[in-house]
Amino acid sequence: MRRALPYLLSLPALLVCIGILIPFFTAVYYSLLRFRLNLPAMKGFIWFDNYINFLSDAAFWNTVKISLVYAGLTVGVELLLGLGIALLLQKPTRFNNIASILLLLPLMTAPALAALMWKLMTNPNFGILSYFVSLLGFHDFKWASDPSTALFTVTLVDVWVYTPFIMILLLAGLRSLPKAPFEAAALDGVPRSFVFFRITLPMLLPYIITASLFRLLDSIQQFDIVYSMTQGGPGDRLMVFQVQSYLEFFQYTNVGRSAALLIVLWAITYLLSNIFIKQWLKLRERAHGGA
Amino acid sequence: MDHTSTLEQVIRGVLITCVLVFFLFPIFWIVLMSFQTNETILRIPPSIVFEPTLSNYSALITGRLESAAGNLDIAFMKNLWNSFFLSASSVLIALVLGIPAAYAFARFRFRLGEDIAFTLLSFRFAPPLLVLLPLSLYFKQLGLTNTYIGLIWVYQLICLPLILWIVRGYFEDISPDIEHAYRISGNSWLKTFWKIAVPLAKPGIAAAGLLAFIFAWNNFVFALILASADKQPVTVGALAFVTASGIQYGQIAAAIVLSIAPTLALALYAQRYLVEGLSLGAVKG
Amino acid sequence: MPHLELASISKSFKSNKVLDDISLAADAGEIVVIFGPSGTGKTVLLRLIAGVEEPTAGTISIDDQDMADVAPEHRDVGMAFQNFALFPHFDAFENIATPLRARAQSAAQIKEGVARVAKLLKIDHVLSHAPRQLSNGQKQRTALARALASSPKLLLLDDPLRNVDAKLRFEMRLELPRLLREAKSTVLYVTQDYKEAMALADRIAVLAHGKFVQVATPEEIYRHPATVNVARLFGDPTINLVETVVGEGATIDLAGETVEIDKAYAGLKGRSVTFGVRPEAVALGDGAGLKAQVMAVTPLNERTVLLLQTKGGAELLASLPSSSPAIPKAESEVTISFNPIGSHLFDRETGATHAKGRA
Amino acid sequence: MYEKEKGLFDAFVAGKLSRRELLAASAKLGISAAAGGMLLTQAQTRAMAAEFDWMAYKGTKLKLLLNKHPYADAMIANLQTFKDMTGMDVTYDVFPEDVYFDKVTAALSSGSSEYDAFMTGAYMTWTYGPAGWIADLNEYIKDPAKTNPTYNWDDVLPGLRASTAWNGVPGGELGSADAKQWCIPWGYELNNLSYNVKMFEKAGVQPPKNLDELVATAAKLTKDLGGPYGVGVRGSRSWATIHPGFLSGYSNFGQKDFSVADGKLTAAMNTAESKAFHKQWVQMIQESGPKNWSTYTWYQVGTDLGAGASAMIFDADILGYFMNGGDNKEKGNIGYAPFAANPKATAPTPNVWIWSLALSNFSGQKDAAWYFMQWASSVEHDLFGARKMDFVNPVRASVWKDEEFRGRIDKSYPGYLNQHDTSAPGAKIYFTAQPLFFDLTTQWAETLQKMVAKELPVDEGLDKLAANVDKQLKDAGLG
Repeated sequence: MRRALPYLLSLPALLVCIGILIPFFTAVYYSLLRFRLNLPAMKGFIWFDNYINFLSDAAFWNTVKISLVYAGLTVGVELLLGLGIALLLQKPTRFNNIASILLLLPLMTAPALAALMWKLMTNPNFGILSYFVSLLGFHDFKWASDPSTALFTVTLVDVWVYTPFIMILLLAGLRSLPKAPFEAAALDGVPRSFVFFRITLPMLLPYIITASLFRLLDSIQQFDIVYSMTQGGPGDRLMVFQVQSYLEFFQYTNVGRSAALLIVLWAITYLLSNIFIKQWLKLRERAHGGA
Repeated sequence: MDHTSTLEQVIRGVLITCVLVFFLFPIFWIVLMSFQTNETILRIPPSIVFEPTLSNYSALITGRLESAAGNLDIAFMKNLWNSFFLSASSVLIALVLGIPAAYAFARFRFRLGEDIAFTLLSFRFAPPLLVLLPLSLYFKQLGLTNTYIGLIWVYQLICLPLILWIVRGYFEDISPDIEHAYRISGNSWLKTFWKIAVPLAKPGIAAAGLLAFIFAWNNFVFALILASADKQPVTVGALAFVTASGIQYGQIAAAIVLSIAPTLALALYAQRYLVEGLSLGAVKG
Repeated sequence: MPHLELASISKSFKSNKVLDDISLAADAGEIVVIFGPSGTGKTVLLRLIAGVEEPTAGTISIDDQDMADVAPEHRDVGMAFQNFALFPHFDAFENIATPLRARAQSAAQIKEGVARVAKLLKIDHVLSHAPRQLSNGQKQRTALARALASSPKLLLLDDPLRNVDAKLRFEMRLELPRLLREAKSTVLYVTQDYKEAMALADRIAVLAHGKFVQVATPEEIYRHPATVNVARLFGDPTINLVETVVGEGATIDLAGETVEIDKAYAGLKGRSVTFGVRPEAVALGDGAGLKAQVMAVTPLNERTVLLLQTKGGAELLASLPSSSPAIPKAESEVTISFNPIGSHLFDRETGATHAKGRA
Repeated sequence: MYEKEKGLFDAFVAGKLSRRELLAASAKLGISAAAGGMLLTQAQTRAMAAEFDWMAYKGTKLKLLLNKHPYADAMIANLQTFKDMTGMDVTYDVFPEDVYFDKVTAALSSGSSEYDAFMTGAYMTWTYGPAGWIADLNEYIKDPAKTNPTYNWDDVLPGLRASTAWNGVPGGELGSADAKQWCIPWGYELNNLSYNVKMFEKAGVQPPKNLDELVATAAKLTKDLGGPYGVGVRGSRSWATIHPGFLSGYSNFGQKDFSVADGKLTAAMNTAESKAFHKQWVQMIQESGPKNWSTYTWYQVGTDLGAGASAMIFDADILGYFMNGGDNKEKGNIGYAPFAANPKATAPTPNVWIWSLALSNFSGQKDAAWYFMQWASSVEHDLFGARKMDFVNPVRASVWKDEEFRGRIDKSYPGYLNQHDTSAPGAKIYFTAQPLFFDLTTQWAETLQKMVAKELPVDEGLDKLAANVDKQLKDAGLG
């Protein structure tokens, strides 16, 4: 009974998820097919040809690159910003508590709708942000429209929407850190930078990893914001995985290729999250193993 | 730390102001938009001087939009209810399933434990697009097509991993001795879990539940593909104002404001627990 | 019939063996102190007895009943944790009341029971406080009160004085024996403070490297330590230890001078040993014999400690009652001899004490 | 009702009298215009009931999948008529346009039998048809047992009938003899100029007649108006950027997307004429298009015109129509002009978008669903929508002749009828029907974006695009 307990506790959650994910294996099967809904005659099993074709496909590598750059950029900026804000709001005063909840508002705005609003705000004619920017002398700032600023604009929206997610997790983490080491350090007159890098940051690391893991999983699979803002353009500047595979599926009905793309995405995500989780487990062993 | 200098306080104040402006200005702007007609929203250059109107809200709430192009039926309030019902039930079920599992992963080292935990997390990055279409076939056989139960089940893909991983971290931060002390005092495992572990992880549970609720609320692809119009959430509903005869920005803004309201209320409510958790310094000795 | 019996208990975490085949029996009402330096598995042992961990091998019996399948809540054990482990979301009253509530007592009984232990431990004025509002001393007393509240037959106290300040520790060391006697429970008390062990124990079990090195009364342990390590762990100032070889007729070489020791060791000629002598067994005189110079005199309350140096350069500590009329001054020269009662020879290889055989 | 009057209206409904004749005749009989309207509605029902058993599927429940669109609104407003006439029950799911086609693909690809009929565009049937999701409607239209005698299929504009019929052969001509009728045209839009009359007056320009003039006029407007830009066209990375103004102008120069020989397709967008056209088009956007052009879809193009941010658009005529009403700032200021990009062309050749009705192959009650479809695309409903609702552009020739409709449009949308009537004969789908339609047009739009952003010269870009397209055609076994 004692040994069975952990299994009994985790089994329902596992079963519920696996139940939904049986179709995932259907998807894996699809990825091994030449399968376009509107060319039924050419449907056939082709082993790994869909994947092999990717290797020589410049568009595919562009997608890999853009997805990784996008994920790295957004998660990086959001992490720094989120940590900074969490530190600013660390003291549990009334103002800080209210501010932290208000800062969650962007997260509560559905990304698809947020993108629509940002599109309006960056519209060169009616957009308030375009107006502000023009007051600063940038009359020709084209936001998501220009290849050189598209990534910046979409990152801006992503940062706006998702930084609060990291902020709230890190804030919770910061506030639950034990007080003793900080009091001791304050008494000993240890410099604040030292306290931050040697005490705060290491103790916060598990929270940082959890937060960035979830952001990374979402960000590398970004769809809503990119699709609503630029549909992967201008050109192929923002052609991330989900947008490409969405187009492959819903517009081109190329199920085989779409599935293969998503499986590659899944594999990349799996790999990345594995690295993160290894780190996370190591930290946990260090934190709890000593006791 | 009382010896923060005035300069530091000024810098902090400036930084917090910048942060608030960046994150809240768009929201402020959306709120302003929700009290305007399309005509005033689409002014060149934009301006904050306008004659406020409640027409956007009344259209959403009464479900009728009178426009030159005729009357439009709006199912927005129904969408709002769907969102609320789907998100709340999904989070509730995810909590019921996720908290015990999170506890198991945090407290017990068991064979395959980490593998199961990772598998559960990996559901988070299973490509929803691709899973959903075959899923609709299975749902048909199971009789779950176009049912709330089916949707709530699929929503577990969003809620469960999040709750599992965040709450797990909190459980791990609670000293096991506190639970041991309670058991040794003569209480069963179940009672200890319920009276000690769960209350102590409350801030984590509140945070995870809130985030899961928000993510469930923001989702639209699940319901779009698996259910008919009467079960669509507010995210799909708000897109109804993107019409061939123009985007009704005022109504979308009002829809966003209305759709944020319940989540905000929940967040303010959950804040109590988040704050309560802050005083648990003793737990994490 | 012993109240608590541990038979061949082993406990490993992965490949790390923390407890290695240990056995112990404790009679009802007996106070057994588990003593040992940190990291030797004392806490683990208590957890095994409480049932929150399972032994890798061996059996634990309470009242002759095998505890293997008995859940912690059914073992009728009270336990106080080193880090207190108070329930942060309950106030002090509820913390203490927990074991009473679990035993389905009436509200009145609970109130009375809490009041009783609270009064005993002098925390009756802070019962409505949350743990975070309590001082460390109050937390410690609350934790103790919680363990005592239900008058369990077996009390497990895990170094309860570790995390409190020196003054409180001193007070509690005086109070605890009375409290524990009153509780009439069998007590397993873990500490790494030998004075605490000496003050409280009916018997001390010295744990080192996962094994009991010696289980005996405090006096026995002090007088007849089983190993050089046990000798070193008990006593303040610590025992003087000199590595040497036994010479002709119960003598040893002490930094070039031959010194007589207990005749009982006469049979050990030629053995490599560690000679140990308690500072209080170093007798000072002014006649003939081994001369030493007094290097420093440190009065420590009731006793005064002297640092002595022989001509050959060996340094020894001696401890005299402060009330002694003849405390030498620094720089003065004295003659020293070793009281057989406080002198021991330990095998240099194994560390084990050489028995004092007949000459 | 008097038999004489009934006879008069029945004759009109049967198409024997023109509107003018009817009005004259009713006036003689002393029937007021309002009462005439009521009589007409009754006549509709009666006419359709004649010689056809509308009640054949009484009690059947139909479910429709609809896009949130004025056409759907017009149908819903009139739906009671159908229910009364047939005794069927009709329910519907309306989804926002942004997600509508995803929902359709999701429903059909999973073989869902939930929906009996649904709205679609003609391009989409090039996927749905070969995938086997929709029924060939010729089997219904041509079967007198299934279709009521007054349905008058030939009344539907011939270009539209052809554009929605395809034999399923990649590159096969639309409307060929062996074509299957994949959907029924319901409402359509063709692409011409809609412009802000006041701005044109202010800048002192006339609606341009060809591409050279368009580029020059747009530049002049941008320069002179000091704020609004000259011409709005779509630019997002999507097939939707190619199909409106762009393809209409392109086709006017006789250019094709593909050339078809021996059943094989080859890219045809890198001819010298095509390159010249692309250069002008790109120049036009760079000089006088919207700054955020590459994010521009239907909505932005329309919004700018309606809010006075642009002086004209080369896009769907009904987009200009919508912007002349509602709560748009520039309502009442919008004018319409036909546009032939090629100075040598005799008439405009607008590409069209046709909102149509398709019959799901997974429906368990196709015959009943066809009843709904023929009613919804009937003269009577088309008339109702065109007169009372924004069911424009109607697809039936007879409706375009309706005086009440013409009167309403001419009054509120001056120039609209002219642009339509001038362009209608040349209005059809100018794309080559083939299964890679969405892939290749999206790439075309992507290439355009790179050209406008000056990342890629036009000539090189088109050659690359053509090479890329040819490769994909080959891979799919089409080239």
